[in-house]
Amino acid sequence: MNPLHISILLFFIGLYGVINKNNLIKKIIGLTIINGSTVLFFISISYSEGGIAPIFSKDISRESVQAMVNPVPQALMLTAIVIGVSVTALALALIVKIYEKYKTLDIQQLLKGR
Amino acid sequence: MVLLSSYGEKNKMKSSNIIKTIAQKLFPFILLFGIYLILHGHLSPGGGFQGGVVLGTAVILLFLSYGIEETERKVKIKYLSIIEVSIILFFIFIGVFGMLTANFFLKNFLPLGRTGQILSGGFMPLLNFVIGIKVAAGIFGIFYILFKYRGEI
Amino acid sequence: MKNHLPILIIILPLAVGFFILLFKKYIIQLSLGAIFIPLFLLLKFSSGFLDGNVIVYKLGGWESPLGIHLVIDGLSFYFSLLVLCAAVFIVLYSLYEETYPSSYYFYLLLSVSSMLGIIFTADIFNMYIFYELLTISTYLLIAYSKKGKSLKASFNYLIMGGVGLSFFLLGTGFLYALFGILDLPSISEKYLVIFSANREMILIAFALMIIGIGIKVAAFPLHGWLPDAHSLAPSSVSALLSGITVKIGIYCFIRLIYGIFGLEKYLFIKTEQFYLTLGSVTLLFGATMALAQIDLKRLLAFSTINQIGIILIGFGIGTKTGLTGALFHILNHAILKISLFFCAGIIIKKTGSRLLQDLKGFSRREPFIVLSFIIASMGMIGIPSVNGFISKFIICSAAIEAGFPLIVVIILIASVITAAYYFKIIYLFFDLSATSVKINKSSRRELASLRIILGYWTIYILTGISVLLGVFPSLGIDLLEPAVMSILSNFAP
Amino acid sequence: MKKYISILFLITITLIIIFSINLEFGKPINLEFANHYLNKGIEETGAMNLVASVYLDYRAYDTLIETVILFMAVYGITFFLRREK
Repeated sequence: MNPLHISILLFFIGLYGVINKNNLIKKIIGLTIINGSTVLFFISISYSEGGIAPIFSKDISRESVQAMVNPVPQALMLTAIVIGVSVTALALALIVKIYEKYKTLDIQQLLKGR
Repeated sequence: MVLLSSYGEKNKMKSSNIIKTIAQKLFPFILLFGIYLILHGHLSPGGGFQGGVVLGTAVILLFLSYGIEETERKVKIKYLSIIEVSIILFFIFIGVFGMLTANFFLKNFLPLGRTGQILSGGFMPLLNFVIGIKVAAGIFGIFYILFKYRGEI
Repeated sequence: MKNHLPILIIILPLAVGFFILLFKKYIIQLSLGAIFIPLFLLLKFSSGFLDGNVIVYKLGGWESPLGIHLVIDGLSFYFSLLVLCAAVFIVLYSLYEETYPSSYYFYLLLSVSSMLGIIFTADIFNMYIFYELLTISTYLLIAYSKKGKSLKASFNYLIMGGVGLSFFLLGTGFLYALFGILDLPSISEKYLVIFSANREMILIAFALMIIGIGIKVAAFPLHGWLPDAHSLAPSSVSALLSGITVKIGIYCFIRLIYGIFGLEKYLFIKTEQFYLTLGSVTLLFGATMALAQIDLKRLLAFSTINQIGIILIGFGIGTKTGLTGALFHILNHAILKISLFFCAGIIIKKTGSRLLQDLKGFSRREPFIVLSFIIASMGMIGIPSVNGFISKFIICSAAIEAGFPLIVVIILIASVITAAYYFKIIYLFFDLSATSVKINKSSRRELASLRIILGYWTIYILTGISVLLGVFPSLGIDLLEPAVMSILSNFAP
Repeated sequence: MKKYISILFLITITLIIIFSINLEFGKPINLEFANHYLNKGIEETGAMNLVASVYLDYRAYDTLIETVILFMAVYGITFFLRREK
């Protein structure tokens, strides 16, 4: 097991939550887990053994560039995290609105009360 | 949900003087830290997004300790959406300006400067600033709206 | 001007969207302008694209795999033209439908802009981000009325769409881990070398991305969100979603299959069968489900699933004829479905009900709308002289050429079912036995006459175009010739 | 019943994917362009933080769309929850 495997595992744990949980908020938690797992996946594919953060400073000379990890996945994940936050926030707003209308968060009852 | 419902009944926030004082004293420092993160985004770990989140949480802290009415008086919330829209238009304008001066959309049109100084990296500090303001406004906006219009639960 | 064409087309609707949100004045004029100016620019340079020229735009001036590139080739030209033309009709119809505030036009412009972004981009991650923007603006448009049902439909779509895009992102991660780049043309250059070493990984990346986009195009087992989302939105939004947004998923399908994964025949032969099966099942399922509906817009939404199946079959055949048929069917389905949803919008507004049984005797009240509806449904069924027939015919002949006679049988069966459910509606239109035609009391008299004319004439024009394309199909087929060429050359520059 | 089927299904897919990952953790492959960012990043963009140089210069277009998405979320929440009087 390494982080690559764990991120795949987390992805499907989140998917399990989305599919099988009846509570809308738990579904959103599942979606958040899925999003987190993709972030973990991207970060772990860029990791190299003994790698350091791709940021130069006074202590880090230009020669140590060989030890640095790939900066691209990290930059991509900054974007993906913001998107995850946006989707989660929007989903929660929708849940508040749905709860106002139907007074329930249970998906079975929501499906019944068409 | 239980917590929020008890909130709704009283419809007024109460917090002790300790929390209020500490929040008030901490507020400028958190703000400073956020601004530091934004301004040094191209030199050190951090950047517009991270700094923006810190700025947003600083306002949220004030909000939590002082309650909704007082913060609304301090922070002009009706300008929030105007700030957000105009900052995105400014971002697009930066891109178009790069297109006009340097012939490519979102191309750096400022000199790169000496690496390691604040004013280096071309338009990166500018973009960091834009993103920082945007994210701070966004994070606070999400919190504020979800809190204020949380619905009768 | 020509150099900056791709970014101008994307950024104009985006910037104008924010502009109308800020100033809230001249909303309609500005949003029409934001769609017309890109359309005009695109048409001005259209002769170049029809000759097979390709524009590559380097954002920020970075060279090939370092930065993000925008590409307009034959395929993206065809799709962007489709999106912009459809958007013009949808904005004009929205004027009739209701006096929408600025937020509606903001969402509409942003969804148009993000569709154009997906179409032009040559970078997978950028595609993902634009897809996310498109989905978010779609959630907001679906739930625009804030009624309980549409909120539920929007939430359902949010969950499905979020999961689908996460699958897509994970697939992108696999590709990035293998290739170290995100640029589609660069990936296709390195593809054959890497494929031989990492067969399983590529297969998994392919599967993840196909599941992700499959949710977006509502292919059979993943269609659950579509009927609710497309039927509970306002009619103009339904037209947008069914007419063009679903096709964007198909566009991504084409880009990924013919740009990357189809380069190795080992994978492609297997997926060919896969597509045909998927398309046939989607086709039959959509048709049978539509037969059982009692709600007009829900029926039209299932009809979309039905037609998506035909388009997938066309791509599954994969020959030049098959691709031509599929691309032409995308255009035809967009025209027909948009006009059907507009008709449905007018019908619902006049009768105040969405149920089929309340349509009785509607032909007496709005004969021309009923005529347009009949022509459009003839196109959906595939009766000659309307454009839908031509593309179905091309796909069928391609299937026979490529040796899949069973597919023709399936398409014919589905067409018979399609005919059954559309004739059910048409029969109800002419069922004059109903003594009192149900009339919506709040039928809007206060509407300015110009807007009524706009609403009706968009439908008449769309019907006219569909008949025109049915009589002179070469008008449309000439347009998609470069698109087919660029697909068959695997988007090689 | 449906629950167990889905669990079985998800476990199967997870195992298939996990066993077919043949990436070695800690040894990324195909780094030629990553090395370009690392080696040339400072000269080309002038930033010490190379993540920022990718985020804000090489791929600034992504960042633009990302801010638009964040705005859409905020505006959407306001749109849903605000009560019109």
